[in-house]
Parts: sequence; structure tokens; C-alpha cells
Amino acid sequence: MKANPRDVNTGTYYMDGDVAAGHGALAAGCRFIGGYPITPSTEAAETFARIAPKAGAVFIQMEDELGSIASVMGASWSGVKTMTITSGPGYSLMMEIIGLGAMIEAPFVILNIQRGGPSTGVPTKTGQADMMQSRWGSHGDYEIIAISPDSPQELFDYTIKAFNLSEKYRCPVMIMSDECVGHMSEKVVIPPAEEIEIEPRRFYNGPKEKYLPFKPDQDLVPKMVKAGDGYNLYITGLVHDERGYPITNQKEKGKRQQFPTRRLVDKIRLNADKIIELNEEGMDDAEVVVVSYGISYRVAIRGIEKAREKGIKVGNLRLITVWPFPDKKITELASKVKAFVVPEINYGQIVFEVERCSHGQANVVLIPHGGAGVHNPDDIAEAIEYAVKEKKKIRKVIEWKTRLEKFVFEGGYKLNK
Amino acid sequence: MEPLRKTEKDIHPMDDLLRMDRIPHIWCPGCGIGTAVTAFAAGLAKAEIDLTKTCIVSGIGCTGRVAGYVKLDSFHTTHGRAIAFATGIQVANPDLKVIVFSGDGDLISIGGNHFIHAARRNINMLVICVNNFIYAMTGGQVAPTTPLATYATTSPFGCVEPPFNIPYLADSSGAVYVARWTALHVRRLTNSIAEALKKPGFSVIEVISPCAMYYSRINRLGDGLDMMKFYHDNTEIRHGEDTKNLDIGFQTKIIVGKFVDRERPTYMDSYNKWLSGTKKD
Amino acid sequence: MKTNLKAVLTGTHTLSGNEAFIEGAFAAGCRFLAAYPIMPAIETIERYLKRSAEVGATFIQMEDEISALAAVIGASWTGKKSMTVTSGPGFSNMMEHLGLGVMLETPCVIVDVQQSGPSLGIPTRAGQGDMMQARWGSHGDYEVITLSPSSPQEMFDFTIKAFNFSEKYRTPVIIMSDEYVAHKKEKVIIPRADEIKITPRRYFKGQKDKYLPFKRDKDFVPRMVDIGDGYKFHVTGLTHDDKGYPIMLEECQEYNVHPILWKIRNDTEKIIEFQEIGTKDAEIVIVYYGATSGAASKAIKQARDLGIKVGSLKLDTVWPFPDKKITELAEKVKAFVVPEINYGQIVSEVERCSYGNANVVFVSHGENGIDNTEDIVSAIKLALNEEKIKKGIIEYQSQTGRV
Amino acid sequence: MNPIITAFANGIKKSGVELSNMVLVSDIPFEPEIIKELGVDFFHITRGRAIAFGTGLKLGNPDLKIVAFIGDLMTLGGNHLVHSGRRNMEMLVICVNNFVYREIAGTPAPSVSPGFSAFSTFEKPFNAPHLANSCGAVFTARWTALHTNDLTNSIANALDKRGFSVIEVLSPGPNFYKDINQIDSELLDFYYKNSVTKNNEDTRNVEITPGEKIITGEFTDKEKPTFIDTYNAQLSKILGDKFIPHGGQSGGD
Repeated sequence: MKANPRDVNTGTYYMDGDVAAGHGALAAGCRFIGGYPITPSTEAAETFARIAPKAGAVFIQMEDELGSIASVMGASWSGVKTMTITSGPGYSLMMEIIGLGAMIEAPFVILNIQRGGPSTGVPTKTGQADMMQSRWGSHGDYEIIAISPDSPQELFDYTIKAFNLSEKYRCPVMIMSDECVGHMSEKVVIPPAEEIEIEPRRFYNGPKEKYLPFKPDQDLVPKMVKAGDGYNLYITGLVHDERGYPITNQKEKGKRQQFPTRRLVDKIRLNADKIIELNEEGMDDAEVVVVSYGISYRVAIRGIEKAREKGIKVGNLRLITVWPFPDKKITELASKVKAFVVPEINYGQIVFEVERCSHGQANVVLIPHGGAGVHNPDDIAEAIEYAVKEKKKIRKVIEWKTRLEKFVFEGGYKLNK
Repeated sequence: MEPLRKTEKDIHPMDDLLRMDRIPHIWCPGCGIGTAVTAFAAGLAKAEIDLTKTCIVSGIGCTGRVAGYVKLDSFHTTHGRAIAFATGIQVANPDLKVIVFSGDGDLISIGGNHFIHAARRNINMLVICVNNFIYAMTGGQVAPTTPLATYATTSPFGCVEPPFNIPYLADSSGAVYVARWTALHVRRLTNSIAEALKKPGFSVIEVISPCAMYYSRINRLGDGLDMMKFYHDNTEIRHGEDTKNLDIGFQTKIIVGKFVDRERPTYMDSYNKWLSGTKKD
Repeated sequence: MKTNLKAVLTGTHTLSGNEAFIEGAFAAGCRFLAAYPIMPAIETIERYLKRSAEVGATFIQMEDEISALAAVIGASWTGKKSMTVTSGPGFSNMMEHLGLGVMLETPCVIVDVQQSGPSLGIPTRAGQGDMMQARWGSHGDYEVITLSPSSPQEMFDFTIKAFNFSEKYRTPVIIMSDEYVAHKKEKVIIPRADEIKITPRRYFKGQKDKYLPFKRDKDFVPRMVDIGDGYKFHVTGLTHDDKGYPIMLEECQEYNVHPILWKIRNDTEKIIEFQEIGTKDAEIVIVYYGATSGAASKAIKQARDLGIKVGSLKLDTVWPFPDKKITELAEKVKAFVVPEINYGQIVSEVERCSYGNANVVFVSHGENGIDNTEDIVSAIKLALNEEKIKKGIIEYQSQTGRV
Repeated sequence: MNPIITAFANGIKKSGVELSNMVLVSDIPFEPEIIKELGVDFFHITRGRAIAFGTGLKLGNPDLKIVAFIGDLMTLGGNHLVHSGRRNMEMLVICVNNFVYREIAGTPAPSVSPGFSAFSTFEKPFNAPHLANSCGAVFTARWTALHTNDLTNSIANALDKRGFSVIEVLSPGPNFYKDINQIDSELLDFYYKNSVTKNNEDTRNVEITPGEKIITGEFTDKEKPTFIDTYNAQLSKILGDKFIPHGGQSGGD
């Protein structure tokens, strides 16, 4: 299906990432955003509020993040594409209801413009420390898809992709951007509507009385209907069967039976290969591979250039989808390369996944950064250099001591100057 | 930075009450929060309460930064949860007097639930709510206090939701002391704060404040001084007015005054009464 | 430091996990509970209230879990040891304030009585699906200490330990209980008050105007004072300097947040506790924690009877994870078997730390409640028969398989 | 069947709203059979968020008729209630109040159940109709679950109203925060006998106070533009032809 021309503000613009995401959401067919202002994501909400009424879409500013995500869940089941926009602290508040979304399989998108944390942290500056939270933040077992764009153009493109994935797999899709990308102004090309591919909702078309809201198709994803279409829906956040009825019978519980929650993880895990999108470059003869995502990728490019100038063979792997994690790819690379270098704007999150998937075959070097800024490319270049030289297999994540750390704790950094 | 006050002559009576090492503050020219803080400091001095047993909690936002400038035990917490945080402090140590100083978005929007529940429980605290009709820290989004048809960045075509009448909400949830002043009414605000500080129970003082940077700019209302002039010409003091008549529209008359002053057992009173009852069993 | 005699019910009792937890909390000196009632943690609040008058402890039922944890953090700064109890859905709501607790470096204890999730799940059924959430659930970087008791007695002991850790490291400590442990009634021995070791709060003792709330000692832990003692301190959830004043620079972010991680990461050896049985000659090691302990120990016995050399590693502290121990064991054993009541959480940590030296077999309890001894035994056999080291987790498929 | 649900079923019939457009959102689980019998769509969601969820449903498709059952005594969801009242979001909220009042009309309640009810009682509960009214609800009422006819009529009246309506139903449970299917019938009977109906009473006066009778009745009934009315009016005023009203059955593309 193609996008509706009414929704697409075709043209070439100079805009920041947040604004691009707002345009992307509308172009993807989003008809409802329930949001709550939080720095640095607000511009996305403002943009949508401005452009939505001219395209028959609605923006409502709810009383808090819990309200906005709950309203998004409701709007999703009313039959429209929905999204909410937030940043770290708001994201933490949404955790319970993200679990509900996974359970009632409501397709929705969350745009998280990450900032420095924990807690209130550094609201106006960047961070990448919500990556594990996006995967594990709600209680119980579930799987999500997370995408990490690195430019305003990608915030437009991948917002559309996020909507498509959420409709296809009926699961929460997180756009894990960060303040740097959100507030970065660049050229953004919004293509004509006929060039934008839109995934329609998987509506059920059979006889009403035969409809089972949680009966999966071949790819483990069930078909949806709209609330108020006379299907007599029963949808619950409790563990439920295909009819949607809660599993309450004590006897039934003890028995060996497939739990429907199993499917919630399987529908992503078994389709992972179709979902994962990577960008690799210079892998053929690489000795060291830099694994990065989001804004760190753009910084890493400079670091890699510097290392290559010294004659080191460096591969560059960018995770466009961070979750589901590309286990196979990392394992495959691990058997070929000496080491992975992982720069991320946190003190170690995705690096543990890289460590896990490398199965002891390659060293793993973490270049941490607490947030409120990006890496120094020299740190990345030096870490690459070190990783090439290191002969021993080191049985832990090697934490690179960055220039910033040395400056703050050993150099002359004075607070309150 | 050079110390602001160099000689003894320069010492200001507020120096003991404010963290002078953090001045200059972050508020914009024309903002009313500074005035509210001055009134608060003066109120503290006037109330003559034990300042070591007094603490202040703020949430997030422009007004949320107040805790950082007041020289009491001070907490800058998460968005909307200042009252909940303060409830913990008050109940764990009832000897303390807790002041919650925050904005309309923080206290009434995201913190609305804690606001009504703390009022219902009648937790012993003073809530000073600076109402500037907008989310200023994040850049001028519509707030639950934004008057109908008023512009804000997330209501680019005019606000479509009726605003809260904060004194009415506080009153109907059970607050024992409710007053409203503007940033112009410094002396009355000071007196009100001093009075409320001595009152046991949940007290609410709403302070209408100009936001020259966002609210006034987006709605073309001039600068801080223009807003002050507006307050001067368009406020009316009506003590004891029924709280349901206190709605504020876009640039309409604002009724100020002390509206509610009543007695109710505080949470700790009821708790202790209940506790002594169970001990007998 | 000694505890209040009335608070310690010295003697032998029959208590459920939930009740034992409250006794442990009182024995540890906890005097403040803020909570919102949720299945299956309700009995804790009932027990607390029953005993609160004689112990002199305060309770408040807050309007939701968000405010419950906020109140606990506030109460902790008044000098009272404070805690909250909840279950999965409530725990999810607490995520933002877990971060605040970390940032304000406030000692407090959170108990998550895990139920079957996600979302509302099955409130009356045990689960272990919140293990990763405890570590990663709040935004930003932080480290937590997480204890996982497997019996009411452990619930009592670990609760005291949790309060001690939280005071020692000035951090929120999470006890990951579950519905099974919470409702299981067993003998609990409560020692005499003078036998219980209590870590006192690390108070600042110096000039009042010299106090800096985030000035760190050598072990990166700063010292605390109480509200109302005249220190007139300021703390904030924003990135701050020693004074607690916000500074929005990357240098300050590094200065502030990195040591918060170091205070745990540099001390993991002192924090981590596990029970290791028969790993010396083992070919297979079962790694388990919490509610799976019962089935795991039965399975070990059965496998030993079959002549299989099985060892066991029970994790008392799940976070920080015993990386070194697993790495060390992986070099000696053929495989790890990890039973969990979820679809794979701690097992991926075991995989990470085994560095491709041992197979990792995962037994999901997701479908089968807590009593799946047979599955574990079969998984042990499967692990034993697997000659090659596989890349990735081998998931044991129960006899019925996936429907 | 639970008397509240019976009243609700009868209320629907009486009001004549179209069932296929009706969506029930609740944080209390209902028996699937009941939902089947009612013939409506049903969402059982996270505690306290029923009103916010309903807001999304309504804005996603304005043709829907939303009924939210909340059973948490407005604790978790208090904020959503007051804000939706302010917006006048069109929906009917049935607030099942299972708070156990220990002492009414001077006499202690007959059966004091063990468990949760026992300790919260020193706290003053909300005067729910007054809070809803002061936030802007267009319809408020309070009944006990035994006022079957009155409750049915109120539900029917509220369903016919456009705007945010709140009906508080007193239905004491044996255990705090249990589902509404468990009612302490003895206690309920006691409530019923100790109540007095005062329609159109000022909501300020309907607080449940120890020593006084419970006041029941329909208290508020007013007309106000709903959120969607205001939204459409304001935007068409500013944007003119450019404004495309969202939603409706055509909006789901």
C-alpha cells in the first residue's frame, strides 16, 4: 500500500530530527498521538500537533506519560495507527503499559529521544543509556523491535519503517534516537507519497462469529479488528487463550500446555532474520570490527578513518535495528576477527550482547561515555589500535579509559570553577 | 566567580535563606518565579518557624528549580512526584514541616493524582503552586491551566481544553487552606505564606506568574512588566469567595484572595488515633 | 549496632515468605513502609500493620506505586530505614524512581514478589520474568544489587542483608521474591537480636557547613545526613557535583555517574554470594536461583542417582552477576543447565560469561509452573550427550514440545 | 450475576444505545460469559488506566460509546479521572467503590472483614461525585449496588448524555482490590438501609461521613461541549477549510 498524499508534505527541507520524525509519523499514516512534553522530544509532538489537523489526524497532550501511552493503546485498538513521543524519564513511566501493549498485541510506536541519565540527568544533552531498558524494562517476558536512526533523514524514513514493522508484527516498536539526532538540523528529503510504502493493518475479513482475536497466522501474528465493529471482543492483559479469555482455571494452569505468552516472544525471535537490518562496510579483511548504532555510528566513522590511516583493517558494523539483536552476525564475525570495539554513550549495555554472541572468540572493547556529549574519535582510533595489538584472549569486556575519564579523575578538571 | 557580597555592608537579609553561591538563577527576565521565591523567603522569616526542621521539595520545571535556591534541606525530585516525595518525608518524620514548591504542570498535570490524594489525606504540608499557564521549561506547551483558545506550541491552533481551577480542585479534594495571589501581590503573598506555614494540614497557595518568554510571547501579551500591569488592572481581591467561581479565562479578570481556611484532622492525627486504637486490642 | 528487641521475634516460627520478609525488615531496623496493595504481595502489608504498633513503625498506603517509591526515598532521607513491596506491574511503575534512588544515592529496599507476566499475566502464579528488568528497567546507567531468596528462611536472612547492602553502598537494593516463595510456609529461625549484624547508616560527622552530600569516600560511597539536622543540603536528580548542585556538562556527567557504577562494580567480590555444591568434579553445573531451587535440587539428586556428575551453583545475589565464577567453571565443565520461570533471561548472562567454553542448556519453566524436575533431568542428559560446543543457547524442548 | 452488571445490562437496553458501538474498558476482569451476553467489546487493562485507554479509543474513533469501569477507588487512576472531567471527554465512568466504611449512621458496620479493608479506614475517602463534579463532569450520581432500579435509570440517563459522566456505586468487597464479583452482601444490605436518596443535592454535601447516612441520588446533570466539540469548533475556526476532522468510521485508513 502507498501513503496517502494528504499525509505527505513532499519536498526538500532543512529540519531537525524531531521535526522529521513528526512528519514521518504522519506520512506513515499515524492518526493519533497522545504525548506529554519532555525535553528533548517535544519538537516532534509540536510538529505533529501543527500538521495533524490538516490531515485528519489528532494530537492530544495527556496529563502524564502513563495517560499518553494508555490512550495510545486504546487508539490502536480503535483501528488507527498510533504513536507516543517521550524521553528517558517518561519512558520509565510507560514501562507497565508497554507490557500491556505487548500482551494485547496492539501495534504502536514509541519515539524515545534519549538523554543523559539516570533519573533527571542531563535533559538537554544526549545519551544512549535506555537501550537495555527498551528490551527489558517491563516485567515478564516479551520481545520488542528497536530501531536506532542516525540522522534527521533517517528519523523520517525509519519512523515510517517503525510503523510498518509494528503493523506487521503487532508488537511495540521503539525508535531509540537520541538528543543529538533529535536536535540535529540537516537536509531531509520527503519523497512523494507514491514512493512511500505503507504496511496496512492486518484486518480480519472472515465471518464475524468465527473471529478469534489471538489466533495466529503462519508467522505467529494474529489478525486484528476494530473495537466497535460488532465482534464482541474480549481483550485482557491477563494471560489469555485464542478467544482472548483469561486462563483462570486452576487445573488447566498446572497442566502442560502452551502458554500464549510464548508466542509473544516467538513471533519476534523466529522472524528475527526478516526484521534485522544492518549496515556493514569493510568487513572482508577486517581485523577489528567497530559495532555501533545511532549517533555513535557517525562518530565512529571518523575514528575508523583515523585508524585506517595507520593501516589498520577495520570493519564497520552498524546496528540499524538494535533489537532483536543480530546474534548470528556477531557470532559469524567473531570467528573471523580479533576484536570488536563498541563505542556507545553509556557505561556498557549493547557491548554485553556483543560479548555474549562472540562466544569467547574475539575480544570485546567498550568505549564508554556517560552522556551529555559524544565520543572523541581519537579514543575510538586508539581503542582500535589497542585491539589489534592485544594478543591475549581477555575474559571480560575491556573498558577503555577515555580521555574524558582521565581528564575528570586524573587531569585537572575542577568543579565549580 | 567573584562572591556577590564582598563586605559586611553588602549582606542582604535574605542571604541566610537563599543559596547565594547559586545566584544568578536560571529564570528569564520578566518571570514571576523569583518574586514568588522572595515572598516565600520573607514568609519563612516572618513565620518564625524552626528552619532546621523545615524542608522544601520541588519537582521538574522552571518552578521546580526553586528548591535549589532555598537554603533549607532541599530536594529536586522527579516530574510530578514532589508531593509524593514530601508525603514520605512528612509521614516518616512528622516533626518536619514540608513545603512543596513547584509549577502548575508538575503539580496539577502529571502530579494531579498525588495532589488530590495528599489533599484528601490532609498531609501536613504547604504547597506553593506557581501557575504560569504553560510548560515553560520545555518550551511553551499547553498545560492543564492554559485558558481556552490560548496558543501554545502543542496547541498551535488554540487550546481546546478548559483549564483547571486550582483552588476549586484543592478545595474539593479536601485542602484546609487555599489562597491565590499573583506575582504582583508580594506583601499579601508573603503574609499568606507565613500564615499557611503555621497551619497544620494540606495548604495550597496558587501564585499566578507571568511567563514573558513563552506564554506572553506566543500570545503577544508583551513583557513581564506588561503582565504586571495587567494583573494590577485586572485582579480583584475577594476573600472567602466560593472556589467554584475562580475560573481564569484568557486575559480575563483574576480573582485573588484567601478562599478556604478550615480545620480537619491531619493524616498523622487520624493515623495516631487509629494506632492507639489498635494498641488496646 | 544492635536492634530494637521488640522488633526481633527471636525463636522458631512457621512463616510464609511474605511474613518472613517483614520480620527480616523489622529485625534489620526498617521503620517505614509505603506501598500500594497488589497481589501476591498483600500479606506483607497485613503483617507489617499487625506488628507496626509494637515495633513503632510507620505505614502509608499511597495512591499508586510511583508515589510509594517516591515516599520511600523521601522517608529514607529523614533517617528511617525504608522499603516498599510490590509485584511485577507495580515494579514496572516504580522504574522511574528506581533511577531517582540511584541518583540521589538513597538507601532503600524494594521487594518484587514476581508473578507470571507480562502485563497482568497471572497474578496467582509464580514467575521470574522481572530479573532483567531489575537490572535494566530504569533509563540511564546504573547498577543494582539484587538478591533472590528461595525459601522463607532465606527471605528473612536476605532482607537483613539487603538493608545492610543498601546502607553500605547507599543504593536501592531489590529483593526478587516470587509468588511461590512468598506463599510457601516453612520453619523460620529468627536469631537473637544481638546476633544480627546491622550495618549502620554512614553518617557525616563534621562541621555543618562543610557537609557535601555527594563527596565520596575512598570506596566511592558518599555520606548522609538526616533532614532537619541543620545541614541545609540540596540534592537533585539532575547530574550534580559534590554539593548536589546541577551542572549540565559532560565532564560532570562522567564525574557524577561513573562513580555510582564503580561503587558497585569495584566491590562485586564483596557483594556476590552463591552456594556452590559438588562443582569440583562436575561435568554439568546447574545454575539456578529463587523459586526454581526446589525442582533443581530434586533434579540434581535424581541425576546423581543415575551416576551423572552434577554440580550446582545457586545464585543468592543475581546482580551483580558472578561473571568470574561462571567463566572459571565454564573452563572445567561440559555444560551449564539453567532452569528459569521465564523465556530466557539470566541464561543469556551465563552464555555471555561462559565464553564458548561450555554449552548452555536452557530449561524454560514458562509452560510448566515451578515443578518440572523431569524436564531438568532430561536437560541434564541432553547436555551430557552433546559432544560439540554449540554457539548459542540450546533450548530444551519439553516432551510435549511447543504446541 | 453481579447486581451492578445487571443494572448496567438493563441500563443499556433502556437507553437504546447501539451495542456494536459500545466498548467497555475495565481494570476489573469480567467473566467472558457476561461480555458475550452483553454483546459489547471489552478491554481488561492495567490497573487505573481505563479512562486514559478509553480516551484513546474515543479519539481514534469518535463514533464509539465508551464505558469505563474503575474499581480502584480512584487511587491509581485519579489523575485520569480529573483530567478527563476537565476535558469533558465523552464517556461514562462507573466507579465501583468497594471501600469498606466501618461506621455509618453512628453504628459500626456489621461484618468487619479481615484483610485490607481494616487499615485504610482512618483515611478519609474521596467524595467522588463532588470531585468529579468540580472537575467538570456533566453527570454525577451515587447508588449502592442494591438500588437496582435507580442505578439502571442512572446508567440509562448517563448513556444518553454527551460528556463525561461518573456514577459511583457502593459495593463493599470482602477484600480490598478484589474483583467486583465478590460482594459482602451483609455489608451491602447495611449500606442500603442506611442510605437516603437526595436527587440534585449539592455535591459538596454528599461526603460519606461517619455518623451520618449515605446520600445517594443523581447530583449533577448539565450540558457542556465535549472535548471533540471544542476541538472541532476551535480548529475549524482557525484553519477553516484546511481542517479535516479526524476519526469516524472513515478515519481508520
